[in-house]
Amino acid sequence: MSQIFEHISPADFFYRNRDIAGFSNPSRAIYSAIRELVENSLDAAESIGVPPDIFIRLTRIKESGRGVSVYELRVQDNGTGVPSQHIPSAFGQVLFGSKYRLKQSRGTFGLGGTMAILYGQITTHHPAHIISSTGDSRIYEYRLSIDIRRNRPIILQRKSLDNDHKWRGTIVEFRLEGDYFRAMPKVLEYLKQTAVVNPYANITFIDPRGRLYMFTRATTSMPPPPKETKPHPYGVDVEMMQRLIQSTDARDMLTFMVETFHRVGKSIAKNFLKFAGISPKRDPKKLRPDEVVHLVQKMKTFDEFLPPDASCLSPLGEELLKAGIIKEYQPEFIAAIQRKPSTYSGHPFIVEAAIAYGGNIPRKGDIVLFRFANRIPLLYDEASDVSWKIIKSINWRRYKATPDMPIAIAVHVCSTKIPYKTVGKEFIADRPEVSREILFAIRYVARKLQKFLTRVEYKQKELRRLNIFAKYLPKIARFSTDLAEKKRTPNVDKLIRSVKRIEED
Amino acid sequence: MSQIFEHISPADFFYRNRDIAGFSNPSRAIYSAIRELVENSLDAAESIGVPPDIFIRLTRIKESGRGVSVYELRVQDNGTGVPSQHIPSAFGQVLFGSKYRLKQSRGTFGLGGTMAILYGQITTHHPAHIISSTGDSRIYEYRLSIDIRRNRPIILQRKSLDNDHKWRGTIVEFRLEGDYFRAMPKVLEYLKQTAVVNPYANITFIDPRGRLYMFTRATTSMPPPPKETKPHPYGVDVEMMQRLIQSTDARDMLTFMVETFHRVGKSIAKNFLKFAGISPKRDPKKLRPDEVVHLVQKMKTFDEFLPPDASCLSPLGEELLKAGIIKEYQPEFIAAIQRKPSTYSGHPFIVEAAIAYGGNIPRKGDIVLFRFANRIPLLYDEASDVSWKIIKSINWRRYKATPDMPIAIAVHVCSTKIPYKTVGKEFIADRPEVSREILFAIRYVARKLQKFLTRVEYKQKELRRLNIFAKYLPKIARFSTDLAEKKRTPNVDKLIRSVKRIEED
Amino acid sequence: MRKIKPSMKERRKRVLQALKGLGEKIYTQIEKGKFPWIEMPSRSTDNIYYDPELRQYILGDKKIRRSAGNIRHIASFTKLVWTAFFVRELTRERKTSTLRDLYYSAQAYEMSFKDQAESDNIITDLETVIGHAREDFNVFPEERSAVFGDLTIEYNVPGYEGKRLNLTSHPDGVMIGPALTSADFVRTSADKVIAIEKGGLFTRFIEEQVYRKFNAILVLTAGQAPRATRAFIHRLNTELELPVYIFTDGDPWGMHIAMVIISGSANAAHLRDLTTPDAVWSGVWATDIVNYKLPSDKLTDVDIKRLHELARDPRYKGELWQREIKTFMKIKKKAEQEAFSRYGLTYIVDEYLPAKLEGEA
Amino acid sequence: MRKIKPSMKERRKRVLQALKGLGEKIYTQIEKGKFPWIEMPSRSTDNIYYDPELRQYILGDKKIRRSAGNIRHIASFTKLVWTAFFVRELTRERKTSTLRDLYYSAQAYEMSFKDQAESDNIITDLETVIGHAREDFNVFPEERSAVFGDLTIEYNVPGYEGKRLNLTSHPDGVMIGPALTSADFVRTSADKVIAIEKGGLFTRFIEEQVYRKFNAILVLTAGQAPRATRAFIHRLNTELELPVYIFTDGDPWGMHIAMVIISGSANAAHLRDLTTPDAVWSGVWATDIVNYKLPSDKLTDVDIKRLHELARDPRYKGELWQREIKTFMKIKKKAEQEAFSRYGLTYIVDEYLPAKLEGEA
Repeated sequence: MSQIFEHISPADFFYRNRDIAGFSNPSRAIYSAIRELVENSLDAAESIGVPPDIFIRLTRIKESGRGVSVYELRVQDNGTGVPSQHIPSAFGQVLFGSKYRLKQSRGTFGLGGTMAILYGQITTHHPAHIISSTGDSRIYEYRLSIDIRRNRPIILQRKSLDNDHKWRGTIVEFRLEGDYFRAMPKVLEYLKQTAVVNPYANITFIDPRGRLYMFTRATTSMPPPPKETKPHPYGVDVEMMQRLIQSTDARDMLTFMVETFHRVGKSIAKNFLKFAGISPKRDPKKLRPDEVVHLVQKMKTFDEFLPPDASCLSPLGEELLKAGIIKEYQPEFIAAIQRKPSTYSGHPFIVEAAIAYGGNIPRKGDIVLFRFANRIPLLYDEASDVSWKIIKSINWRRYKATPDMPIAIAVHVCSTKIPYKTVGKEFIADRPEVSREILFAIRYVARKLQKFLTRVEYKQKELRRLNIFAKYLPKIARFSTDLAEKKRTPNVDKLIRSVKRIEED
Repeated sequence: MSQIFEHISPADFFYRNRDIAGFSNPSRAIYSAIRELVENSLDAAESIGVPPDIFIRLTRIKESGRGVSVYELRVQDNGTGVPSQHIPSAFGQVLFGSKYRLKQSRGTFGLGGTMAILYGQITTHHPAHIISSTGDSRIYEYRLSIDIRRNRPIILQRKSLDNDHKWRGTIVEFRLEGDYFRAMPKVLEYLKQTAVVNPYANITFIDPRGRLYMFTRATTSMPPPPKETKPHPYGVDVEMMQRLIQSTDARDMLTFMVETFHRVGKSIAKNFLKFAGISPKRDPKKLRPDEVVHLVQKMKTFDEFLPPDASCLSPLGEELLKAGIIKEYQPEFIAAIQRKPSTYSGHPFIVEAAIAYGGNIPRKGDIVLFRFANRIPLLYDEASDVSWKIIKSINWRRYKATPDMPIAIAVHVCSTKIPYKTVGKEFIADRPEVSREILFAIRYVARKLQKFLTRVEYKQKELRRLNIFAKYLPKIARFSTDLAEKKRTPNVDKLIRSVKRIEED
Repeated sequence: MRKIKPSMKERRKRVLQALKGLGEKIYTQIEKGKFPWIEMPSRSTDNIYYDPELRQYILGDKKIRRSAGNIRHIASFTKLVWTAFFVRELTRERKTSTLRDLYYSAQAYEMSFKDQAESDNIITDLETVIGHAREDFNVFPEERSAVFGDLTIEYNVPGYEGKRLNLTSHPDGVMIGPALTSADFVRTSADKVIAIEKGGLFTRFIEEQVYRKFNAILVLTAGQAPRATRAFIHRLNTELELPVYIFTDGDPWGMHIAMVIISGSANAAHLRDLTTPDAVWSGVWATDIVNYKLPSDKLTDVDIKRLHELARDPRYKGELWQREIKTFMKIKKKAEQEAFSRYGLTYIVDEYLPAKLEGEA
Repeated sequence: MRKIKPSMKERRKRVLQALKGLGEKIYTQIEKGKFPWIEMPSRSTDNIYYDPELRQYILGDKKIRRSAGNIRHIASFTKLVWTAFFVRELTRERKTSTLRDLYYSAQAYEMSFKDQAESDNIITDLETVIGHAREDFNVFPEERSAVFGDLTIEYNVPGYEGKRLNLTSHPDGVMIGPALTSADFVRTSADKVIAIEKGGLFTRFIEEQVYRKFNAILVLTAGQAPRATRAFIHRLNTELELPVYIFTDGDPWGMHIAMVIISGSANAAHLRDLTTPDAVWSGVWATDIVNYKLPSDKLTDVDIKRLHELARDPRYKGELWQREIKTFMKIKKKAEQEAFSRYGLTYIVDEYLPAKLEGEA
């Protein structure tokens, strides 16, 4: 009757429940592994403002039965590099990384890269091979595996090499079991769309058949790199408040408020403390637990905090968003909008949208939608995504658009925290603040499209109009002459001329 | 330019990403908290074969603004109890528990209860209160909170009391912020359906309005408690194999195979080792890493392993499944089936299904579906669930059923590992092995329904048929007499009698 | 036997005069260097009123103006003038045209109508402008109905001028076409008119000599009565002073067939002499379905919706109408004229008709 | 002028005899204590053949048996016997009934038909069993067509026995109903028959005195010719020995209207004397659309599908038919008879008709 109690490590937890992290079957595993590593590489290059150069190679090692093979995946970037002492943990320990701060990054759950390596290990038992340099005089090379029960890296080999050419970047190479041929369409679509929203990146992919896919950068102009930011008062809960109090140097609440929170100046801090009934002079570290709870609740109901600014976000900008679509489709018309920063539960976010018409956009009887979140293309579960729901709710006839027109829409949401509905990061939840912004963005570009379509229509209409008077007036003259039993048909030239003058006004 | 690397604890991870564990908003948080604790309680009672008595009380403490209130949730059970030394970790540490073994239990992700307490802490900063006894002479009482950064319990108070009445069970009481009134319909539906598939349980719920809901047990007969089982060879990966090798006492591979794996006897073990090309005499602990990988791959392709037996599973049984539905709907007709155990990726599972017709089943223009997994009712995302897809794919006319008939179907899947698609445990993925079993189960009960409907129809038809000859034959006689210009109408009684004899055959 | 004054030649002269007047007006406007325009009563629903004195729909005071200076009007304006031109030729030459012929004839003048609906609508415009029904300027639709009974007519069509025909001469019924509607009435011995919705019953009435037994002129409307037939019934009622009885199916649609003969339709609010306000709807009533236990069908949703519309219609104010509408709604049943056949083929003539004509209403 | 031998009374006698024979057969079977049954040629599609000699569809040798001992047959068997009983009354009393009347009349005998489709089908069964068309036992549908021209007929209907009518007496055309179809032909000066699909053109032909100029009897088919009208054309062709020319719209449907007059339909494979194999389709041909540059519409997908069906139909083997089908497919256009109006209302009579009757085909 006695029970056995035990603790498992987070690595063990994800090992046991790998399907919830996107590694549910051999096809999805290939897709997720490539995706997680590519996104880490993009983040690594952008964090130092360098246009990313990413090289991906997937090699088939051997068949392992039932349509599944062992592959070797190599992903190389020119990003910031990982300092030698952090390499083992960064690639051999779940929930270790540089992505837990409040800034925009792609891998918000902080376990993608290690999860891919972990999946490789449990399917092939082959160590991972990591090479990295931060651009200084040394290059470090590790062979690692993961002690899953302890969530610890096991270092099998460590080398240090001269870095004569000042190379900087990271190479990750490991083996995993998977099914590339079923994953292929999604993998290629993923890389293609990633290139669309990261037009400053070079992405090269050699697939197991030896085919080379190159997505060459269209520009070297980079968006400003995302910055880390202080927490916004609306997004703070009791736990976070305690952490902030613990780590502050401030001796009084006024200073604490101003130094700790995003966009809180002295006068706002004073007003708030008055509203909360807490003296500005109190030592934050001496607040009783119930006062901390009270403080947090008051923060959520205080109306005067400024909205977060977006310096911590890195949107694409209208030009980049357009450039990607133009490169892909050469449309007749394109319009884009970047909305002002907004906020949900204290997280700042920015919505960008573009609409394009004509060119190579397919006429598929419905609008073509591209979804992006923090520059990641979202490919699965389109119908559950908030953007799709919004597009469906819009009365497109109002914008002179019909389903058979070649129209494409791209929506990009960037935020310090994207409201994903699942760990698989495949679709965005229907948060009212976010969906309102998306709606406004799409409406805005739809109005631009409407103007374009109206202009085209108007020109055609004018041409048709001019001939109508010239056609009918002589007939009226002729029939009425006959009806009235007159001899001479009256002249209508003057009337026709008068119509033309009206047209030219 | 320098990056900051850090490790976060699993508690911290789930704190930061609580929406993926079912705590995304105040309404859902109430639902998830009740659900996780009730399921723990059911498991705790069943594991010792005791009919569960569960008492739930949700009390509103105060309003905390914007429609949200602070509630106190108390859940009490008569289960196995938690040994004193494990209480702090079991309720104050994420990924600690007794549910990581290979047996059927409700909380497969092993973080639900602590997650509820963690959510309560971050929204109210109030400690949790745990009282438990395993039925011995002492009752232990703890006040706890969680050190989220370290994933550690903080013991605020510990008491030990005499257990004069040999009470056994666990009481969990804590506060959380939530919105009961929006959650209410789902909470009540959840409890109602839980009572349907756990007819041996007493469930009492006092809601914040003070209303008492009692779901009284319909039977005291319990299904056999689920047993722990050894791993099945098909479900083993490299990591697990290494763990098994590490912990075995066996000195040769033959013994290792027989002692370690589910349903592997000597002759199967021998055949397999021959197939894998590994000597039965080899010391398992001396296998090289590549040999371990090879062993695992061979295990997946060997055809002769026996399917897992279901002794580790605890299905409801046809009678219990029926009893629940009869209690709820008093249908005119009911049929149930328990399928034989089957397996996917090495996990044994059993599908049970019932169909009911008439009585109080609503006619809602579509079949009413109840979904259960390991005796948990599944309420969200019905349309994505495999059972719903199967019901939609069936041509019900073949079974004489039409959408307007009052038909209810219940499907119960039990397994050592339910293939959920999300952490929210709300719907079952479309695994071919599982969906085939569900299809066969539903078809079986549908055929039973068909027989019932056919019998009803046949009786009505016979009645109608008998009168037809008696109606028409005299008319034929009369009109033909007139046409033929005869005087006397011929007698048709004999003909009518001859028809009746045919009918009686 | 009675003699009646001929009237049809006079009418043709008036039509020709009106067409010429229209042409003169437009001609003068162009001569003065103006975009020609015409004005006519609006036929939009907000300008249609029920006139309880005339007992038909009429147009109100709202006018619409069609101007050749308006891009949206000029095409239909031109087509209107052309149509006037075309029908004047018809009338002068005493030929007829179907609506379909007219639709095609425009093509010779490089002026196609979009569809026949457009050309039909232009003809209605012309009716409104000159105040004459299209039958007066020899344009007819295809549908034909029939008449049977002791009425002698005198033709006005070319080649038949002065010829006479008695309308009992063909026991299948005499077709109501341009020749008949333009004929003058000479004499009749009948003292009533019975209008019948369906051909089967019309034939039955001829076979059963209803025209003789009841001294009646029988008119087959063949469903909703064509306008020429309504005009013909109007003339039977006014020129011959014969009371008119109408038999239709017992459902909202049959009831409305009777009503259109009696009070006209909103579509013809711009015209006179198409209605017969004193005509009587004699059956099949909803109350007949009850009293005669007729085989019946359930009213459909469409039927019931129609009944609700009729209940609000000003033409249906009268007591009889309201009673029958209510009865329909209550019994939720309808019956066809042929339903009487369940009591034998002659029942309707032997039993039902006499009761109805005696006016149990 | 010519005189013709009357034929209609003889036919009625034969029908009555056949009905009595049917009754006797059933009566005898019941007398012998057997479930009565009857046998008739199957009308299912696999038993319908085109007979190139008769130039119409006929039924093959396959028989079906209807037995009162079969639960699935007994209701329709009873209704068949009742129908025979009912029409014998009709014929004996020289009354007519519409298909609709017959549908209702059954109710008096507690034997409702499901719908009119069922009762129509039972009547076709009876036609098959006794080998006479329903017009011979006085059951008619509602549709009516018309005739005009110099033909004098003598009625056989009660009250008109011996009365005569010349079919030019009403310039709107004379309705083809039970009285006309049961009349005998007395004399005619015409030397041809022209059948016309549409009422507008029929009226035009009367107005333009085509009957006189071309010495023709004009028959208006009003779309697909009703069977009574086809039987009437057959009699004009056989009893009066007049050649028949058919004018229809220029599309697959018009073409088929002509074909059904000429060679009949599969639905009437069980009957004779409904076809006129020597009749000629004179237009509007696809080649006319080209040669006369007629206003035309595009063929729809349904039209084209129909053309493909006709191309495979054994009745369409002839050279003319195949040529026109091919031309339709090539030009992908169709035109209505009224389309000639674009050249003026009289063009069709002045130019087109003479060319066609001279047989440029």
